[in-house]
Amino acid sequence: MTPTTTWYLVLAAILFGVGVIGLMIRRNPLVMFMCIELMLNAVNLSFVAFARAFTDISGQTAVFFVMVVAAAEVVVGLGIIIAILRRRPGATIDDLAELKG
Amino acid sequence: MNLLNRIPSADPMLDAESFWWQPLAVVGLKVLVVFVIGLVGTMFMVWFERKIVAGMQNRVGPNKAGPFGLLQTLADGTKLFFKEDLIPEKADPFVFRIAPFLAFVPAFLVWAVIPLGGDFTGGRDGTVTWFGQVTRVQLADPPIGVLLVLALSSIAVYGVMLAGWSSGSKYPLLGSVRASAQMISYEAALGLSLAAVLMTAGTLSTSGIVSAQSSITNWHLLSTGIVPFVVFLIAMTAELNRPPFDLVEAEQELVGGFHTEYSSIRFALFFLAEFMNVISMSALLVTLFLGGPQPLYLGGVDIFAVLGPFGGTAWLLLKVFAFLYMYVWFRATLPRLRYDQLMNLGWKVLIPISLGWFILLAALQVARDSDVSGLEYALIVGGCLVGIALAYMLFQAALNVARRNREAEGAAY
Amino acid sequence: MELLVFVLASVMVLAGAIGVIAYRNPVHAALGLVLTLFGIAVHFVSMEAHFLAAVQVIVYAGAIVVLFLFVIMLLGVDRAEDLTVEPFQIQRPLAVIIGVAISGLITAAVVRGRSTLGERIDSGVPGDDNIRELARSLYSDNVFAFELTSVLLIVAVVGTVVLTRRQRGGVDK
Amino acid sequence: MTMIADEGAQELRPRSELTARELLREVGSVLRLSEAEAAKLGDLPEDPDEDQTMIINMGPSHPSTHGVLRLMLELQGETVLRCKPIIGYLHTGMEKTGEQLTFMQGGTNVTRMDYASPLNNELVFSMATEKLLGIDGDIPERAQWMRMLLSELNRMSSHLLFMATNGMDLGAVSMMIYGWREREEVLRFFQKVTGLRMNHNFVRPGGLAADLPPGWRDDVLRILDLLPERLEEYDILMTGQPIWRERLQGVGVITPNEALALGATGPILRSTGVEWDLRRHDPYLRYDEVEFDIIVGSYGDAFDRYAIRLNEIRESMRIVRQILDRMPEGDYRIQDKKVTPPPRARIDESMEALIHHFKIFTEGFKVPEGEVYVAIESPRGEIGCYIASDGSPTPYRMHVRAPSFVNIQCLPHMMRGGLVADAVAVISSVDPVLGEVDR
Amino acid sequence: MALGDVVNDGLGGLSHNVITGRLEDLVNWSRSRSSWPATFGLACCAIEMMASGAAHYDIARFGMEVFRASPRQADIMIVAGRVSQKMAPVLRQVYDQMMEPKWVISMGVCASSGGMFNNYAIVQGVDQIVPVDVYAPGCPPTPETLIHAIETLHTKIEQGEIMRRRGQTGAGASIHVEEIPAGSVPVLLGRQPHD
Amino acid sequence: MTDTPEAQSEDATEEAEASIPEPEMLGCPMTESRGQIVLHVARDRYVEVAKQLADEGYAMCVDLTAVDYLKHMDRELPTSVIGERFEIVVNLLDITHSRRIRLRTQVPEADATIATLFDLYPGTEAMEREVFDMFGISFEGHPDPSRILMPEDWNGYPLRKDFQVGTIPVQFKGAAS
Repeated sequence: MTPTTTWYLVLAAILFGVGVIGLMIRRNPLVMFMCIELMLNAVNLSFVAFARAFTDISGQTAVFFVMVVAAAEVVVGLGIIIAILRRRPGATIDDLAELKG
Repeated sequence: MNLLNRIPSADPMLDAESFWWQPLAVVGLKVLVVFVIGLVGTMFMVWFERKIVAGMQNRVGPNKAGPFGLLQTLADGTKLFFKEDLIPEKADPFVFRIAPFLAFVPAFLVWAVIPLGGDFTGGRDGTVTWFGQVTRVQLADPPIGVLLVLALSSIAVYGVMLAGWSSGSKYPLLGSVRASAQMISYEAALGLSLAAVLMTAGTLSTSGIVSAQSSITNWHLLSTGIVPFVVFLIAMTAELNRPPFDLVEAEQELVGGFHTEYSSIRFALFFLAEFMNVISMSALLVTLFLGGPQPLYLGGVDIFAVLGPFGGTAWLLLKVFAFLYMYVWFRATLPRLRYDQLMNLGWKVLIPISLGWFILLAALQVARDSDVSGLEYALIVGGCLVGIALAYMLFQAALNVARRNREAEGAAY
Repeated sequence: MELLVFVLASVMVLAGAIGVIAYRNPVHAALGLVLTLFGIAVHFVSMEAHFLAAVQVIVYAGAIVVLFLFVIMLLGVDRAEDLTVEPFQIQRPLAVIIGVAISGLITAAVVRGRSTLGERIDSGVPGDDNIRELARSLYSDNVFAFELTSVLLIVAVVGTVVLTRRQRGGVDK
Repeated sequence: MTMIADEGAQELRPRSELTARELLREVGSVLRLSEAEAAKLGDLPEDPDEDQTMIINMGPSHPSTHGVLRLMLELQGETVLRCKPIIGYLHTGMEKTGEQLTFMQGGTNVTRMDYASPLNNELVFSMATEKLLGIDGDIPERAQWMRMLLSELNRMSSHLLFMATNGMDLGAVSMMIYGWREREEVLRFFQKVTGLRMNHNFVRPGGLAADLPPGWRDDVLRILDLLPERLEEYDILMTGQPIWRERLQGVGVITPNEALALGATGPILRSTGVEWDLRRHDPYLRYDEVEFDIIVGSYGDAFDRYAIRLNEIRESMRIVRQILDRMPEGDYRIQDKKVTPPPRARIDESMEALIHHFKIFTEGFKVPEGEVYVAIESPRGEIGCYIASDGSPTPYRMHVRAPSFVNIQCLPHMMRGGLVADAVAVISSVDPVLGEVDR
Repeated sequence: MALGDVVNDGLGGLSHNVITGRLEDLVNWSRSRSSWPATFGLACCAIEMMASGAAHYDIARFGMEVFRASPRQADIMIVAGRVSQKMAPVLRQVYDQMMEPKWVISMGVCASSGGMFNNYAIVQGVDQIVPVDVYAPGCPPTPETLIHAIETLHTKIEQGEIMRRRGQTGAGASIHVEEIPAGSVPVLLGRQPHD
Repeated sequence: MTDTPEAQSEDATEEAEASIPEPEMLGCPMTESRGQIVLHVARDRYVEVAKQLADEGYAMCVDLTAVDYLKHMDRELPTSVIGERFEIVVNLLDITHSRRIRLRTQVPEADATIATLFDLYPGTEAMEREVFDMFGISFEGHPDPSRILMPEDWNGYPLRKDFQVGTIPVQFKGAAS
């Protein structure tokens, strides 16, 4: 019995769900960021699975772009978190509401 | 799909359709050889360093443990193995325990993709025949060999970082923050100079890179124009935390750096990993720039030809040895850089230089591919140089402005 | 063999993911994330996407998570979060319900539509060819997007520098 | 004291009018924090606020603190804001012990203070005693020149020790071994002359303990021939080394005014451009009869201090060569029965000589009432000895003005704004000897 | 060889056979060949201690040039110099931070007995604070003396038993030092000052 | 010290010479000890005299220490100076003219305090702390009046003459760091 594309997609779905749950129950902004990474990875996994299923390299290209965007997003996000935590140590995600200005 | 079909998947040379035990024997032999070479090499390296440094300092060096002190490392290791182990009260026990392994394992794995020998004479592609199997003298030859090394070196940061953090004390934390900043910063320069090699060689596989360096003029040392080699060498030294970049362990400043709280066998693992890294990264450097097991014809003669199939290995060892000696030399002579100087060197010197050089090489490559005339070629080169010079001046101007702003803002500290 | 790899890697992925959301200490959570990323990289390898596997490790494990850890250490926010306190009583069960529902929906959709996907097509492009093909796709079809990402990265870097800059003359790093 | 309530000018006074205390408070580089308060602050900052700083302890058993100096550093990131040197971990009670020992025995005590240049310590103690006895003008010529010879060789060995430790602190490990290697040559000569490598108790009130051994001239010449090429090696290894210069230039800067106000002497004061060397400006022994240059820096940074010490070795060698040429014949100690024990040969013959010898070494000699302060130039700066005598054979009060003790106060001012790595370079460039700091 | 012995004493309960005997020899050999000293220089003796690491004497021959700044990785503490009352707790702390097995060399008379400084400030013998294995005489001991002390210690290590803790062999780290509450009036023993 | 007959006769000669005015400098009696100039400064004029000397060019305070004259309360001093138990001894140096001067100030046991010189010579900080540590003389206005050489919780002042030199058992109180 060999794993088929379906298997990978189901795994990706579960991973995505875990990410969603984490995003909602955790209050530490850093950990929430990690949960977003989990979700992105789930998507990546499904992209690669599709790419193989359809023998089309564009799936992998998309993954490449997702990674680059993830890197940029993390850099900016961590910058914001540093800026906030410096002023308000121990801030939780609720304190980020001040971003609304 | 059977087991055998997948084992050699990293090594496409192995044909799984033949007798089942032969590929297995080849793989097993390779693993064994790589493991033994790694450990013995490290043991030898520790002894070598202490002996050479002693020689440079008019001392004798270890000479009581075994003949010429050769067993010194063995004594150190055995002693550390039988020493009391301790996990500090403030430490994070789980992370504290796994950190040494995170440092040690990647150091070992790099060996898997280094071509350790083989027959590259006369433009051959380095394959040998063992047990009736045509294979390379290399544990695995994945198509992304060089990227694998990069990935491993980026994982090696974890060992250092987590060791410092999990010790739960100040000096190790300072050491690990330094270490991670340093390793991340120099990874960029490392990658950029590596990219120059990859572009020239046109492949990511380590054996492909070696095959591309069939004669000394093709050695990437020359064909990429020395600069990437120098950058790679410096960045690698920084990446290895070797003097003059050993700020992480700067005994005079941070006591022991990230491994201050470690004792016994865990400390031994860090110690081993450091030296193992020195050897494996030297081997990588040789593979990338100096032709790996490619022989060097001195007056048309391959002096290791007498060794037959082991000639390539002998060449590799000789070249690696030269770099090991150089590292010991660094340690014996150079003072340590300061933290900000280290960062300046990485960000403001090495990265711009390697980036500029990479662009220049890329332009040349394009010119060569599109088959331009001599004049156009010269124009392209000139244009690139002018562009790079302009960019450099702009960069320097920006740095000056930044410095002036900083001073104006208050040079209180 | 492939089954074994799949199962092991999936266990890594899921264990890591659960670790991320369950560990109270952010450093441990980050380590869980690393585990997940490695599992995904293994999946990529088994799907012949070697280049992406390497990039996954280099970019995600080698840069992004290191950045996370770096921030955690630098700011000293590695104190464990108290997971028992929850201001909105409803949020937790709701989260689980939503998460499970999303997973379930997607799974159902996938399973229902598996006929369109067909069974495993074993003609993935192996080795160097994979990288070449990816490069061709990146630099020809998607060259515009590729250039855009470089702009995005520069904007991100500049933005971060501006965000984290200390007002008074800070430490020169 | 009455103060007239005068409102005075309300505007800020220019900096030049501020008193030294106000200046220092404004600059504020010394950390005024007791250890108890520091302990209360705890390890890591609770709130990583923007202005949060971290207090970190360096020492007392830290590899780069030259023994047991302890520094309490206030760090922001890795930048040192303020610091407080904490000393006393080697407090030996030598000044108290010195009150129990006779003037004859005193040398054994003071020689252990600055263990890098023990002969200078003995010299200053002997000179103070001689001044109290009133025999400072009668010391034989040969004794004076011999003292100069030993003092200069000791300066060389001390500076070589500095080269070694400075190299070690900055990570140049070989330099450390080289420094010791050359120092060993000088120590070998000392061992031949005094019988000991360190803590000689050779310079005694009234002269020296013994004459120079036969063949001493060749031994000294051997050192003088060996050293110049080794010093050039140092130049290659360190002075001309870009990393070395980067690490030291502009680090630990101190201005002449600060140095004077803080009482710093020796290479630290000279590095700021102030030409002050007791050998030249307040000559003792026969320093007014030899030619040598005073090495002066101009930036007051760690590199200047390094360069000054390196070149002082060369100047000392120049002095030693002149001493070799001019060493007179004669007695190596004053022939004053009160102070000088009889020669060994006479003890066997004469009962009186035996009693005399016994009395000098058990009871000691009586020193007239009075108090005196004598200072000489040790490798670290002005070492002074203040002795108050009450006419008994032991000093009533013996105090040593230790150059390192005073110099160490410069540390906070030099370190301010530098990185932790600079702090190490700064400690090293001050070259404190903790035995002397804590006494 | 009863199983109970092994349970109670670990390997020490075994009567030595070829394997354990050889193992013990190997471990003792390695310990004596690779005893890393902790950097604990205090006074004059520290200078001589460092000199013995330099070119003329070179204790690197015994594999001892690895001066560890972190006590966790050190095997030998060379107490080089006088220990003051203020330093005593620090010294003890460093000793406590060292991992078993550990040895102490008391270098010089000041560390061994207070030496010529028989006064209020100096601990009269470091053996009041930590157990000492070898005393090196001299003020300061020359590097030759220190090397002799080190070799004496090496002989001692080679003859030692590996599985027995020092507490059982009597040279123990379990030495109990009585703590005097802070702020108590110092008890004056010693001689009276001259009149 | 003055028990001997010679000392008594010295006293007598001093009385005889009392008619000759004693040498003075800045209003303080000046004596010479083995060729070195010594100023005997009254405690309330201590800082003032030091300030005047600093203005005269004595830019550096090389040394500051104290002596406990417990056993010699009747030592030889200028007539206008009354000997007290403690004496602060300050050595000043003028590097432009290469000259030195020594100040001696009497400090009574009952009120062992004196003003600090820190405002004039910041370099006296450590020296004054040492004197405080060893003699128990406190300096008014010193920025950090704490023990410097002995442990912070030490009892007694070691360099006082009534402090025995003898050894004491190890005061082991657990590490401070």
